Amino acid sequence: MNTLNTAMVEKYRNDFLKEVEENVEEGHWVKMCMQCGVCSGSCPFGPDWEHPPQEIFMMIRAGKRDEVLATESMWMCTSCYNCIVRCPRELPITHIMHGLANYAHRLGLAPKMNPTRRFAKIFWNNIAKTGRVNEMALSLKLYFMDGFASGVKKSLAMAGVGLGMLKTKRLNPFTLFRHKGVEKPKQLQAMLKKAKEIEDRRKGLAS
Amino acid sequence: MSDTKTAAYICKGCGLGERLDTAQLANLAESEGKCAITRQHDFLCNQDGVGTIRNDIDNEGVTHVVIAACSRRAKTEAFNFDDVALTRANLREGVVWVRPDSEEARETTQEMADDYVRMACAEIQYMHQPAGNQEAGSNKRILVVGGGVSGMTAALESSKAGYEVLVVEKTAELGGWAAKLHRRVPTREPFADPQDAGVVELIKAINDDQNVQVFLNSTIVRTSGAPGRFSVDIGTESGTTTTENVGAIIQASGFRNYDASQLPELGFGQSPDVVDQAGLEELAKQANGKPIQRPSDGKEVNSVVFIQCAGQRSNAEGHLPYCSGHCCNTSIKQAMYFKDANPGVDTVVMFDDLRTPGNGEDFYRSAQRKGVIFTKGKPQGVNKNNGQLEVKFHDMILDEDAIAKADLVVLATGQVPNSGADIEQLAAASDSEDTQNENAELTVPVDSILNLNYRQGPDLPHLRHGFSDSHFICFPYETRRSGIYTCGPVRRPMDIAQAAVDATGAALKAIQAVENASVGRAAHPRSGDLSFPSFRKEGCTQCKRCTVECPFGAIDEDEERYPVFNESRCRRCGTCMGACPVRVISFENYSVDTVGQQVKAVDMPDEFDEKPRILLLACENDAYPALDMAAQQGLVYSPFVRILPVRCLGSVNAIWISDALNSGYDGIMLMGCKKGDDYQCHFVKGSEMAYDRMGKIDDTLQQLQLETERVVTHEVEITDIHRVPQLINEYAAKIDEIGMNPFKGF
Amino acid sequence: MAKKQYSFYPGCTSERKASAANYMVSVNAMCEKLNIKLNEIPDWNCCGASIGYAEGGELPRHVMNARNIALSEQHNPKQDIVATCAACWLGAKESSERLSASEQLLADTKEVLKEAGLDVQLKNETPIRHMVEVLIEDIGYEGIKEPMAKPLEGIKFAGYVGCQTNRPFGVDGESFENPMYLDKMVETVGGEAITNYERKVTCCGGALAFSEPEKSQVQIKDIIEAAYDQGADMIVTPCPVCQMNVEVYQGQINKTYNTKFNIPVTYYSQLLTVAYGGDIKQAGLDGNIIRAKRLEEIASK
Amino acid sequence: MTNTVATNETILVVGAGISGLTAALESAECGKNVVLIEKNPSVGGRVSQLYKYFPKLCRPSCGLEINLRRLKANPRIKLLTMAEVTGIEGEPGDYRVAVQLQPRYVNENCTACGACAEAVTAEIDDPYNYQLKQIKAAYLPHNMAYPQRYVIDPSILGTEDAEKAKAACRYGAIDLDMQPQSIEIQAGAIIWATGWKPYDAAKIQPYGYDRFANVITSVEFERMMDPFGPTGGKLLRPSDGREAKNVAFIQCAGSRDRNHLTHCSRICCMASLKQATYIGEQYGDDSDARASIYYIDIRVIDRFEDFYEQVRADERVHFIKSKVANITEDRANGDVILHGVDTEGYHRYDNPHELCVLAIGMEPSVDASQINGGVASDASGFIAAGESTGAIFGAGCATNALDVNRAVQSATAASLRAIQVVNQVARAEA
Repeated sequence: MNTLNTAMVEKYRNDFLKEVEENVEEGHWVKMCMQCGVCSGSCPFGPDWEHPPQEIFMMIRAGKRDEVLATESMWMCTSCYNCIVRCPRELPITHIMHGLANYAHRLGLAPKMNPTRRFAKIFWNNIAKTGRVNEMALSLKLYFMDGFASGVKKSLAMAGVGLGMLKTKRLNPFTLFRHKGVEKPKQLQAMLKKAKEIEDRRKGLAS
Repeated sequence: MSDTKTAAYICKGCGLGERLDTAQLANLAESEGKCAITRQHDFLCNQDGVGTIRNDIDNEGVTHVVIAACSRRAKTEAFNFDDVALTRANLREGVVWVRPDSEEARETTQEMADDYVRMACAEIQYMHQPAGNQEAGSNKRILVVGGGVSGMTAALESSKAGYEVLVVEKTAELGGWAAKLHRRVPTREPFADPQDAGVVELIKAINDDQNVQVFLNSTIVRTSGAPGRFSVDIGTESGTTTTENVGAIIQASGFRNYDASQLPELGFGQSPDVVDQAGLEELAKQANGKPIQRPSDGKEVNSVVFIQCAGQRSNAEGHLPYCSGHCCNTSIKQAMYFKDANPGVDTVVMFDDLRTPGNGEDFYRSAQRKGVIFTKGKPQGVNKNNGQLEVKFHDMILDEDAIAKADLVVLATGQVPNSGADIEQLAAASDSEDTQNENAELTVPVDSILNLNYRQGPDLPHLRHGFSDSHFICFPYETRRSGIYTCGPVRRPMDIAQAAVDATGAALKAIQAVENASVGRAAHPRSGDLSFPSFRKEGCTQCKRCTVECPFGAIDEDEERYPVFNESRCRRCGTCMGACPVRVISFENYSVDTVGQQVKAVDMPDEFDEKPRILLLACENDAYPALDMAAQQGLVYSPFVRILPVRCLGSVNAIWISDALNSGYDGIMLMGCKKGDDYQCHFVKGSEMAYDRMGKIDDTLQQLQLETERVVTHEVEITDIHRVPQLINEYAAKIDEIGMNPFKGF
Repeated sequence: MAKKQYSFYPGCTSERKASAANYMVSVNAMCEKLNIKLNEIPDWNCCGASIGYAEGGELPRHVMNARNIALSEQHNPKQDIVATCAACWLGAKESSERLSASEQLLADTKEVLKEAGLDVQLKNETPIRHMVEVLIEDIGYEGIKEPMAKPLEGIKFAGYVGCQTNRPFGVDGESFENPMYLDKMVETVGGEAITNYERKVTCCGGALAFSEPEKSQVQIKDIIEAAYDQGADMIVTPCPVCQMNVEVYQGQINKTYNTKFNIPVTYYSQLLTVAYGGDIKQAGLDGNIIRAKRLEEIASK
Repeated sequence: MTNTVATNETILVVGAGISGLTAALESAECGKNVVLIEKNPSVGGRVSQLYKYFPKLCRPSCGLEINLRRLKANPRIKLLTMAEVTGIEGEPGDYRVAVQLQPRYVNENCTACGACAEAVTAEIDDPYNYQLKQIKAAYLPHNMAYPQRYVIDPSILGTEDAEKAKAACRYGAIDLDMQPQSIEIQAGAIIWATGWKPYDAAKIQPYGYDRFANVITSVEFERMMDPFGPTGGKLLRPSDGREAKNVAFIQCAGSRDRNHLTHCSRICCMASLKQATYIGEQYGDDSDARASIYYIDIRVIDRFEDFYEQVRADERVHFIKSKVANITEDRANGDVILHGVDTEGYHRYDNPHELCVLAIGMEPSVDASQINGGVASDASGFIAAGESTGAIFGAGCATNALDVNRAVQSATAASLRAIQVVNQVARAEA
């Protein structure tokens, strides 16, 4: 991964804006920002952003590669789309944030312990396995991702929730053992693998 | 003057009939007012009423008409008789609408009406139909000074309207700054890319135009005369001079670039790779679409930083305090020179506020699409560091100091107007000099543009920061030198597009000036006024007040220091009349007498009647309309005031004041427009001069042992609808307090 | 009259014994009354949800959705694709837009689909729509009112629209900041809508309710508080994620902020089903952790 | 009115706001015959609704008075009010323009004595005050209204109010049987000066103009300062009539925005700086009075910079570089809370204000692409600058978002272009 990262540094000679434009989903929009800040003010988790979107765009132009890719900020995006609908320059900010997060994650620069990063990983692997979400497995994985002890603590804390879901038949313990997914999960997995390969090739991310 | 016949018409409509004894008014007009005909009418402004007046003029030989009805501002369509001398006694807005309809008020209200009829009759006796200006010049050629985009546009647009034009350009070719541009900022959709400057086409059009005659390498050596009859000496480098006669002048002398060598801190002069926008245009022209090379070593430029507001928007010594308006769009355009040739070039525009009004916003977006980076930053200095330029700046968004490396740095410096000599300074200088010194006001500085031989100086007065702009928002072409109009960047900083519009507008005004001059009509704001100042040479004491105080420099002096009136330069404000201590200046329809006799015509009760009389001289443009609108609102004010509209407080002659005091008025109010830097007086200094003239009157008052409060001056705005009656009432109370004028009855 | 046919994309949460199972139950009952026939897309897969991006990246996400669209084009030709889950709707609609906009992406996607012997046309013959759009645009408020047997009189609803049913696409061209359709629906079936409900479009935290529970619960708290302040008996929403987040964490929030929250969070489809005379089971009211008593009363009348 | 004499040497000016008035007067004062038509009952347009002009803070009605005097004194101008163009035929030098005249129900006999207004009881929303005030259904549009003639609002036709008005008039000025009229005007050239209208603030949803009483537009704020306006010249906020001392101004409300108007409306920065001085004017040194201006860029070009300097020097005025994200309402006291981020160094704010003024953008009041006869129209519906079709010339804000000074320049230029055409006609006919 780090080799991939250094490769990128090499390739773009610190022209971070160019790197973002070519490798990040919707990255070519970054240059269109006029620094009005409407996105930064519109985010529900705003106060938790170390660097709000508009500032991140400025940092990208200023070549602050490490700071941008290492920040937890993008991981605060709840995909509420407020920024997108309010942006006077029509930047697809939500997607750019997703793109940056994915890129940082891909280069191994994203904050290791960020819970959303880890949940996202678990989630994707969960759906990639059978093609459909296995909520039981998902929640357990989530609680135990920091190891057994804290897992037990969390699941106890969540017990009320889980119980409620079970009682109302909205959570099914048995899916742990046999979860109904798509008919040919292998085939789907192959598709996703191929998709990833193509994407990496296109973005020069093949490592 | 042919024998006059005066008729008075008293309207009984709008409650006048019920509230007033109109028969008595008619008698007054006949007995005191010496009117040959007096008629009362129930509804004077209707067809029948107007018909009656028309008939008397056509068949009864009436030459002078008094209409005693509503305000002179009302019913103008009906009472529109331009073949007679006409005045209006304001019985509606001036009397019944501002007085309560009550028994106790009846007497004083009637007295008001009586006096207004007396005043109107007195005025009309001294009024004449203006005959128009005999010395009207009929030359309709237009002189354009300056051969840049503004000048060429003004010339072509005038020519298209069928007028002959002379263009005087001091350099060897037409085109001005625009000719030095590689491309210009786009003027039409999609406002995405630089477009051709179009100067070549303009020059061709000029050369192909039979109506346009061009003088290159030429300047104006001397300008004399007036609208319709200017005489201009055009001097060439070779020293030859030709004299041309023109009717109006358009000054399009443009701007020069701010001297960037005053910005060493931004690296100008320190490195050849720091240029101003003009310098960049040169480089771009050389490159002509190919990659631009930097001056120092001819290396292709791979990174460029544009520094906006360089030496502008700053009060630092030697900087320009204003914003030159075009520079943001210009830097955007120039950044595109680089991006269009090679998208790989790093282009950073460093700005404080990015100012791209109107469709400039599209141009801004287009630049971003092309990858131009915009950084809100405050530049701190430009240095060379082992072969590379470094721009130190504070990033306003990331709030940190930073450095931008660049092969080339472009400074967006400002426009400095070529507006000639600052005549206020000259005047100040000549005043400080020995006043005997004949040459004091004759010395003409080298950089004068027009070299007017006007008494008040060789160029147009500057407004602010050296620009010769108009002072008025609603009247951008209201100039202080009749028949001379500025356009383009000499007026205020502007881009090519605005300059072209401005030049077209100036051409219209020039055409209008020659058309008006040829029939002796006044220009804005008293458009169409045919009167003009006449003066009795015998009696003149050569005091020069009129020549100094004329806001439009209309009056020169002959060798014996007698005033020489240039009627077509005159704007008919009457400031000269107000200034004249010996009262030798007057207009046919507005004179020391037309006003003075009104002042005297008012019936003066003796001091035991406890009916004081207050004279109110009100500016006709702001104070008088405010009084009308107060009446419209039914606001009430003292019945002891007598209101007399004047063209401008500047026209108020001290004699009216002393006559009023002598004839027993207890108080005198003057209401004029705002004075000072943001003056609102359309005759520039009218109310200001009234103020210091009245200041001088204080001494007179003290000599007469009268309280100084007997004469007060107020700045009034047209919107002071509540305030104006209030001022009157407060003053009436004041007079009550200080008591009657002791001179009553003498 | 003939049933309206739609190609139906239920989504993971709507499956039996999944978090929005009761939503599905009520949707079925509702559609029955409204003469809507939902033809499930055979062998559909997850949309990747909004959280899928981090690990999944771009193309794989589009492939997931493209597969569903391809299956729909194949098995339910010329039928609008209808989703009941905001994320499913958004994911599918976004992918189809992006793919139609980029030849590159489309080509790559087609190449991948070949693996499963599938192909996607995206000829705009099968627009991707939310169930709410079907109700408002195809059925219309009048039509929604028609089957009504029991008006939901006397119940005050805080219409909580949330994010993804609303932004970026919006429903029926309504405002992103103050959409009214949910309130209109409530009023159509005789309920009382709090039309100026302050937190109508406040974000509940979405997927981050799992990863950032504290932060999300601040949002959820505001949403519930406003509902109480403005006098709501219950909250109604069109989104399974909103429903779950706002309902299930009330206990925890009460612990953290010692509040006494206990407000039911229902689906529009549950309201309609009850109004149409459905019983508690048909309306999936037994699936609500915080039981919607007032609604159940009407249902069991 | 049908006796309107016009020839192909006549110039038709459409719209009698500051631009139309200027174009008409400048042309007439060059000796041309002009027909000036205005859709409202009186001339003056939007400037007559302004309290003050920037940067001098002088009174628009002062210049209006001068122009009215020029108009009254000039026999070459034929003014038609309550008139709108319905069709244009012909070519440069020879246009035939169909004009629809709406009935005023008051004829030229009117002396503006006001008896009819006293007689009627019905009231209507006052268009001059942007519907913020109620006036009698028989009314003089405003203090400076010219023609100085009353108007009967059609809404009272057939009611006894109308009869009362008629009975009250002693000069036979009220004619309730007036009918709409179509006339044709011949003209050699046309100057189109229909001006601008404020962008529909309700469309800017995050700011809740349609939901929060104390969010108003800049044009409405301007009316508040007028002693004869809806609040008698006091800054009273709509929700509770309390004095607003803590006022926010939001720049680019509808402008520079791909969701609304893509262009920059040019005047709004100066307008808000001007309106910020109103706070000082109203409350003097009152310490808790303040104005907060939320901006992206302060766009005050050329010598307007002086004014910016002057306003910045006032410690009552605060500048925040931020496009406000959204507004919520404090239901307890009606204050509006502005949410956003000051981008100069990332400072998050949730600022309560007593009143919020949207510096609303400018759009053309007539979409140029809809002008029959055809003119080059740009994407915003302005008449494309410089590019005239035939002899129809745009003037003022019909061509772009302009301040008064530039609108008048543009109108003066348009006047010359029109004169060029009619002079050609004259030469041809001579």
